[in-house]
Amino acid sequence: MNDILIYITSGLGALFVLLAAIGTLRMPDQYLRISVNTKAATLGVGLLLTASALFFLDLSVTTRVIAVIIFIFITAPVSAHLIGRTSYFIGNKLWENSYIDDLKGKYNKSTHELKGLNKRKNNEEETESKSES
Amino acid sequence: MEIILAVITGVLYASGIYMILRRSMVKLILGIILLGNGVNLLIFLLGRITKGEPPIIDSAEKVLEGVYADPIPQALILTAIVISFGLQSFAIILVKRTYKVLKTDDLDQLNTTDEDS
Amino acid sequence: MLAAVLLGFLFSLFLVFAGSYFKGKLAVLSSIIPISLFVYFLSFLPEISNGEVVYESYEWIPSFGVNLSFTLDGLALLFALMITGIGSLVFLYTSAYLKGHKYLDRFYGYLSLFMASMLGLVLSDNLMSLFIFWELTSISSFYLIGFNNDKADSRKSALVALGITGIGGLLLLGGAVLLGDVAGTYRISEMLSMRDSITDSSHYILILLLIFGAAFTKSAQFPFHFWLPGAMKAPTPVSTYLHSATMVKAGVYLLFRMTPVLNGGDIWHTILIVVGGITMLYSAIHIIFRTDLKGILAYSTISALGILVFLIGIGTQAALIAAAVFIVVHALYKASLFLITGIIDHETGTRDVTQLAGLRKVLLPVAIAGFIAALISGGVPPTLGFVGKDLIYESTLHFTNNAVLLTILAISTNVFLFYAGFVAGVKPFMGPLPKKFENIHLPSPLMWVPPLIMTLAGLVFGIFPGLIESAFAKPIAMTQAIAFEDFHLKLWHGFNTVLGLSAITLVLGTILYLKLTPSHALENSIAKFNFISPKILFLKLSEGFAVFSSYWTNFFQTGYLRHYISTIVAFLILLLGYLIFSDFSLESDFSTLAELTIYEISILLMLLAGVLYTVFTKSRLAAVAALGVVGLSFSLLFLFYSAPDLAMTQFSVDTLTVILFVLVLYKLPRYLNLSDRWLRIKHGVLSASFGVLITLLILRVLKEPKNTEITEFYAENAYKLAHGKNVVNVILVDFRGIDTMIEISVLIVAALGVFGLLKLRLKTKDKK
Amino acid sequence: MKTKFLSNILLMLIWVFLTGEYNFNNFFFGFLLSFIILWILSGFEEKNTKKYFKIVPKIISFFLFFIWELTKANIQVAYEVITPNLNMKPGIVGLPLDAKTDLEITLLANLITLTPGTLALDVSTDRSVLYVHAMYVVDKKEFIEDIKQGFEKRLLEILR
Amino acid sequence: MNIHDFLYYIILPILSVSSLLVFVRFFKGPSIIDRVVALDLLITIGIGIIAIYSILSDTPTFLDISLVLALIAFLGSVAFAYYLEKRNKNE
Amino acid sequence: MTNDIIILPLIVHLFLSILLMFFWNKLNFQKIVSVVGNAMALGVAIWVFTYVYSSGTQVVESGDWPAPFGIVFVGDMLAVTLVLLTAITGFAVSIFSTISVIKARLKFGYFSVFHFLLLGLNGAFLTGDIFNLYVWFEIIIISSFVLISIGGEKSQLEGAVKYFALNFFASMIFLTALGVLYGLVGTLNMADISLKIAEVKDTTLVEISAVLFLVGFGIKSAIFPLYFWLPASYHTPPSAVSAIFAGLLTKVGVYALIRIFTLIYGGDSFLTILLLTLAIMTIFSGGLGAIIQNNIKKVFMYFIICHIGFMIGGLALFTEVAMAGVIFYLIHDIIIKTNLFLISGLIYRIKGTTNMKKLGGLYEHYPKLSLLIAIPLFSLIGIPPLSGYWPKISLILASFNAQEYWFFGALIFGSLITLIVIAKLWSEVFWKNQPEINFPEKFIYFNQLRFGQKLTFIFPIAFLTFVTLYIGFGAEHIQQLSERIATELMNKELYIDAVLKR
Amino acid sequence: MRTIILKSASSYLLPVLLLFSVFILLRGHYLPGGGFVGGLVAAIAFVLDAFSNGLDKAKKILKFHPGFLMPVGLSVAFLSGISPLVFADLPMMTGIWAENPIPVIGAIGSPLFFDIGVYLVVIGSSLTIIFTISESL
Ligand code: NA
Ligand code: NA
Repeated sequence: MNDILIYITSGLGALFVLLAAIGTLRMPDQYLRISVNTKAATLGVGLLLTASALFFLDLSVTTRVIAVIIFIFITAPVSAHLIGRTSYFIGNKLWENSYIDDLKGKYNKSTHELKGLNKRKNNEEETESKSES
Repeated sequence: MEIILAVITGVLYASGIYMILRRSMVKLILGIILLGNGVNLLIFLLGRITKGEPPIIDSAEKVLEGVYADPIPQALILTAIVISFGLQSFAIILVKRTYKVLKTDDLDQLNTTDEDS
Repeated sequence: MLAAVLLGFLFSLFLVFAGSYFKGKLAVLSSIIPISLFVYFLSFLPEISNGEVVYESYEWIPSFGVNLSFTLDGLALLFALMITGIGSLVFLYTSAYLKGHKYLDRFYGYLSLFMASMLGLVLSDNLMSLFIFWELTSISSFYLIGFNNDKADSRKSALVALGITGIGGLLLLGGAVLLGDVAGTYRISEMLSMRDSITDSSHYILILLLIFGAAFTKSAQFPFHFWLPGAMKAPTPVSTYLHSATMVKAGVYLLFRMTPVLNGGDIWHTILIVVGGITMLYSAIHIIFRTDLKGILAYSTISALGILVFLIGIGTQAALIAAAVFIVVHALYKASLFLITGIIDHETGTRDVTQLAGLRKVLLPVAIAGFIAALISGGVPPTLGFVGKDLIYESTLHFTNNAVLLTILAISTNVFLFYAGFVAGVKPFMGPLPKKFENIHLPSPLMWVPPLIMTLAGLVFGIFPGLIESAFAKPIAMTQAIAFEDFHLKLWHGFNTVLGLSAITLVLGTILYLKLTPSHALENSIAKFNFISPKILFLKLSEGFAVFSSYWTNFFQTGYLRHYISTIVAFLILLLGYLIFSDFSLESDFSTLAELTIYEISILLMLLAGVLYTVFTKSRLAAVAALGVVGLSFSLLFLFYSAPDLAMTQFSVDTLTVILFVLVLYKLPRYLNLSDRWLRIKHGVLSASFGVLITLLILRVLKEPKNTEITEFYAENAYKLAHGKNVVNVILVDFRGIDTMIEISVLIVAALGVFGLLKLRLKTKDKK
Repeated sequence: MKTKFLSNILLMLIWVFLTGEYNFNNFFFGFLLSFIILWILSGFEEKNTKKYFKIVPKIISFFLFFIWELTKANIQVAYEVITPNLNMKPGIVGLPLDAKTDLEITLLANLITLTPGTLALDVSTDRSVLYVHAMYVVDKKEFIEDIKQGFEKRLLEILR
Repeated sequence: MNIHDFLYYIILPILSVSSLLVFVRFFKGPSIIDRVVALDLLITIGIGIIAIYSILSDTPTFLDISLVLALIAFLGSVAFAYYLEKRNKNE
Repeated sequence: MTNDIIILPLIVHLFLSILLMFFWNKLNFQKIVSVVGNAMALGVAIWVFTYVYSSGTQVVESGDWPAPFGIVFVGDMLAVTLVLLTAITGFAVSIFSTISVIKARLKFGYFSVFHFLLLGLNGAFLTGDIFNLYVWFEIIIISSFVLISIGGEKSQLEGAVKYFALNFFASMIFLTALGVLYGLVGTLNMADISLKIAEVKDTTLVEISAVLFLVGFGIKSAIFPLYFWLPASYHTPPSAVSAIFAGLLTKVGVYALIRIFTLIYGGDSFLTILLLTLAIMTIFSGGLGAIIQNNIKKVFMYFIICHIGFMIGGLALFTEVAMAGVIFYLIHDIIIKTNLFLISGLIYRIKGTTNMKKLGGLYEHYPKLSLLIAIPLFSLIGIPPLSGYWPKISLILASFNAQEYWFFGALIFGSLITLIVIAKLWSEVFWKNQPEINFPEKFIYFNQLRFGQKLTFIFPIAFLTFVTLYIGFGAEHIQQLSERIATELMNKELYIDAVLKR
Repeated sequence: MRTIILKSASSYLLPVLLLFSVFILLRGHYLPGGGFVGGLVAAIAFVLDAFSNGLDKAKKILKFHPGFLMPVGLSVAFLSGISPLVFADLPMMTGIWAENPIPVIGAIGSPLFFDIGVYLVVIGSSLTIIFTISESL
């Protein structure tokens, strides 16, 4: 029973990781890549860790695995958020097929203050594209 | 395996030195870091490598028995890593400060001290 | 004798601290020292002339065999009396010559220092202590030549003199060490019995060359002679004392001393005769092209020194005694002439012999002294000079080889010396007195009495040569470890060849003096040949050397870090390559090595790619990120190979480094591609070769079996004795805890450094 | 609530020490046991602490809900990644927030990010809007409503 | 096929291939954001590899390293974001 | 317990570093503590020295782990002599620092780092473990990095960057050598290495490790062709710092070379040729460099290089006589080079420059001071019977005995260059009249200082001069000591037996 | 950085990370970990806080300059190193051990205090470096 669980969790975990990898390679813009990366990889690694917890079936291992999983689940989205918003700052454009951009023109370029939805839209020219050297 | 690692160590040495030979101070530091890694790998490798047998005594045992990795090179590398860390951080700041004072990242501009005066 | 030697040192030390308080009485105070020493040494005369040797030894540095051993034998006594005797007169003379000089205390300090060193030199029985005093004479000479240190000329002459005598000193050191080693002692008196074993040793030639080098430089032999005319920049008392009477004879003294030890036959004779011969004639000829009195005297001094070396080279009993007598002769007349020149210079303000005439009318006692000095110098009977010259011809005539040639050489030289003595001692006083000199008055007796005393002594010794004979000739011959054949110094030997030669010399000398007038035209005519003179060659050589130094230094010290590193790397490649390929074998047994798995390959690929990316990317930030990849790969690698602690540490440190980098990076400029392609290729080849060598080195080491004694001890005892199960940690905090303690200190210092670097801002004005 | 939780843990530890069996089951049992004990005892205490006992089941249900969402969305993304065509309708949507405190906003944002297909990019400085990047924004209103009714509501229930 | 073989011959290769794929993204960029994301993902995959490797080598202690990895990878991303934001602000 | 006193110098300096860090901003307190602490360290060093002198080599096994399993400290005569010399120079330099280093710099942990540096030096001399030696080297270089760069302006930073890069590189080579050595013998205790290296079959590998050590240490001790960093950096920091660098930093490299070449690689013919060649080239390059310099600090720096060659050459000859010469020279050199840089600091304070072309008239205006300075200068030249002279006897003798005439030539060459250049320096700086130049205005000149401050400048120089005079006139003692050390070094069994308690 | 998400996440992570760092420190003698890594983790926790809440706040949490930890930590290590010399007449760095081991940490002895010293020094120096840089930006 336990063995089967290990097969499943590890197999699924590896698949999700692979998915994240392919996604990172295939997705057309930074935001989509971040998106794919965070989810699939986090889930995948969570599963892989679970597999090891199942394998050892030991309290100390299990607690550590849980700790790692919780930690990853807390930090991964935070860093995704940071990177995503930074990507927007430095002017990485959305994929050409993108549908909507509510964020456009909302950032004050010098203070990095972000406006809410109800405020007047202006300074659109501020989001010109730039890329790292 | 060791052969490949030996090659990689060589590559690390070569890259490190190559970068140290560049004129940019940032590259100099990158080179220093790479070279440091190369040296660590060399020590690790020459201490002989063992797969999957860390030098940690099982909770039930009192001595380390059977096959186990040599802990000494590990301890040495650990010390070396920490020291390199200290040196590297200092170097990074030194470069920053030098850039601020000299307004250049070009090592070739740093040759007034060797002029006869 | 130790006290006698130390006295001068102590006095000069005393002057350093108290000199300024005794300004007025300095002269008296100073002169007491040489005078009392002269008396002291004079008191030994009876003993020494009886063939006794006074010996005194104090242990100093027995580990080196260096002791303060002094012997007073005939040779030493001759020199000691000369040093203290002429010293006394020079000290007195100085008191008038430099009266009221601001730095009179310094001058006496240097002079006493020199006197003491010179005494030490001639009294030492220990070759090492002889060397020590030898060097001290060079140093005091340096200070005396450069006494007028505000003049660039003086400084330069002092430097040249020190340079030449410095070379000699070092050669002497080498020779002394080697001789001491061969003989097993530094005691000269002990070496005397070992002549055969020394001359037979394989180092004999080397010893000889080193000792000769020392003697030739110190005694201004060709081609090292040129420092001596330069040394005439010193005040006249210095020229008198050091550069004619005493110091320059140190080389001669050394040869004298070494004759019984090192005279091993042809080499000895040949070198000394050739060098001495060239020197004596070469500088003798130079005399006629000089107009400066001091210059004339300088060249005649060199020539005289050449004669001495020449005589020692002949090395027969007659020659040696001739040399001993000639030393006395030369000291007496040359010192006198220098002092006379000093008086003339002091009173008239010029030393140009073409300007000087008729001074007898105002400086009569000086003129008398000058005349006698000229007679001694010219070897005119009944002066001691005549006795000396006779002895010289006696030795050349009886030498086994080339007797005729040598005799002709001696005669020619003596003719020029005759000329020199008369030009310096007689010419300024003859003829009508020019108007400008009419107001001249005879200076203080302190100045004109000393030369008079010396010349009169030369006269007296000439009339009673037995004085010299009993006092010195025999004892000196004894120091030469040769059986003293019955030999008498006489003024009159009867009509023989030697007398004829003397007569020829006098006639030719008189003709030369009468026919040849010193002139600037003559002086300028020889200036054309300056470019081949040893002095110019030496200066050219040292200039060339400076250029070469500059070239060599700048070749390595370019200021470019990459040059320094690439030189070091190239050097390493050379050595490692040589060693690795000296016995290189491709065949290797790697069956014991670990197998390779897929995940390792992927990690290694990642590592490799990360490294290469770091190197080749054009973006700094990407390079830093790639460094993160490298760190990750490393940490996984460490993990696979059983080093979890390392994996953790490597990764955290790498990340922290990346953070630091990132924090600093945007304050730095973007990457520039500064090197050109050729340089990149060059560096690439260099670093790649080094990498290849490292790889080969690793593979080769891995073939060797490894000793695991220590590792096993840790495995066995980490828990039992050190209560830890993570052996790596146990090593870090217990087995090798000191490492860790210092390692954290390194971190602390680094942090302090970072703190200081970024927080400490010096304003340029209060810098330092 | 915090003190309650701590008491719970403390009790669990005491149980474990008493039993001397340091394994997972024992800890779990200890936790459960002390939880029940505290629940029973809480009847005599003030009202505020009662919340703790209501929340625990809610957390569990929320957790399960989240896992479900996660899996669902992952499959969607997986499909997207594996299939050759890219049929996405991505965009950045401003999501008006009911969540107010830092913790609420952060948790919500993180949950949104963890759910495949959506990525919380930033919160407006006045905390009124959460900007979300989404892979499938077919209908903006529906998208906003989904999140507000799903994650935000459930989350706020637990936190408030 | 036992668990060991399964992990060894199937799971680890998948993870290895995944990391190489991600590395391709790292290479390609084009934006620094892509590199940071790729690095982050590489570390995450590393955590997965460690989990599996700890099973294979029967050494649960290796899992601790994954915690350090997770912690620090996070900080790395934060630092990069910090840098990029600051740089962008200053320009 | 009693033999533990040999690590007292380490404890004293570590304690002082920590203490000074706690009193970060208390400048006067720092000065007093550092000077008093260094006086204490001097006392301790004398104690340790006399103890070892009378009781023989002492071994401390840290952690009570028997050698070769733990780190041992070995106080043999060489080590404790160097510890004593470190204490002497440290004492002098700390006094000099209180007056010559500007306040701002002192406020940023100068003294603390200074004591870390001394700690490192003492540790390097005392340790019997090769990796531990590396660690001590690192504390030395990081301290020197900090001292050389803090508060630095243009030239100082330029020097610091190069100094850093080359020293880091040297450390890496050192580590590489260590790795190779460990891979061959599996031990780090130097005595143990000495025994086990004999069992290594592939002697080429042993030679390679020796070459790596040679280059690693050679960079630090500034031998040809590895010395480039030295002229580029040593003259840039404050004189007090240069002084300690000049006196001790290069010498610690020499010490390491002496230690490993006597204990581990003794007498290998390839290495002998290599070392000798390098020594000759070092003397040559250092001498040529010294000739063309106009800045007295630079002149002294090239002399450091030149005279390192003397010692390396003596080491290469590898006889007891030569070794005694090397040790004597080392003792002389540490004191003299430290003093020379203090002197250059004093000259800088007097005139505001160290450029010979701008200097002059010192003898005229400071005759007694000039004569005081003349003593170390003459000792440097090796004017007998001052300190630099005596070791040359042994070196020359050894070169003759080994029939290495090239080395003899180099010795003569080096000595001659030293003589000429110092004479030139004397002539330019002391004899020549002060040329008319624009002196910096906002500068506190020596004659503006209070008497006590002047004394603080002069005392360390006089103190070191006194030591130099002792070395010269008490050469018998120094030579006996050197011979004893040479005997200990050439009979490595003595060391090994003491460490491994065989 | 102006982001609520990071700010609140880090304020929750900080105590957890510190706890974790102590955990890593204490278990070092038995399992991978120890003073150095532990100290780095703690330092990283504060750096994270500095990133998200600003340097001033991170400094306020510490109450004193992190540099102060350096002499303190070194003192701890130093004292644990020389205490055997001073108190037990044993060579420097000799381990002095309590009779009975306790859970998680294992045997209590001077090496543990030594490791704690390392831990403090690492925190102190890493934070000094990073804070100084941040201030000078
Ligand atoms: Na550890
Ligand atoms: Na211990």
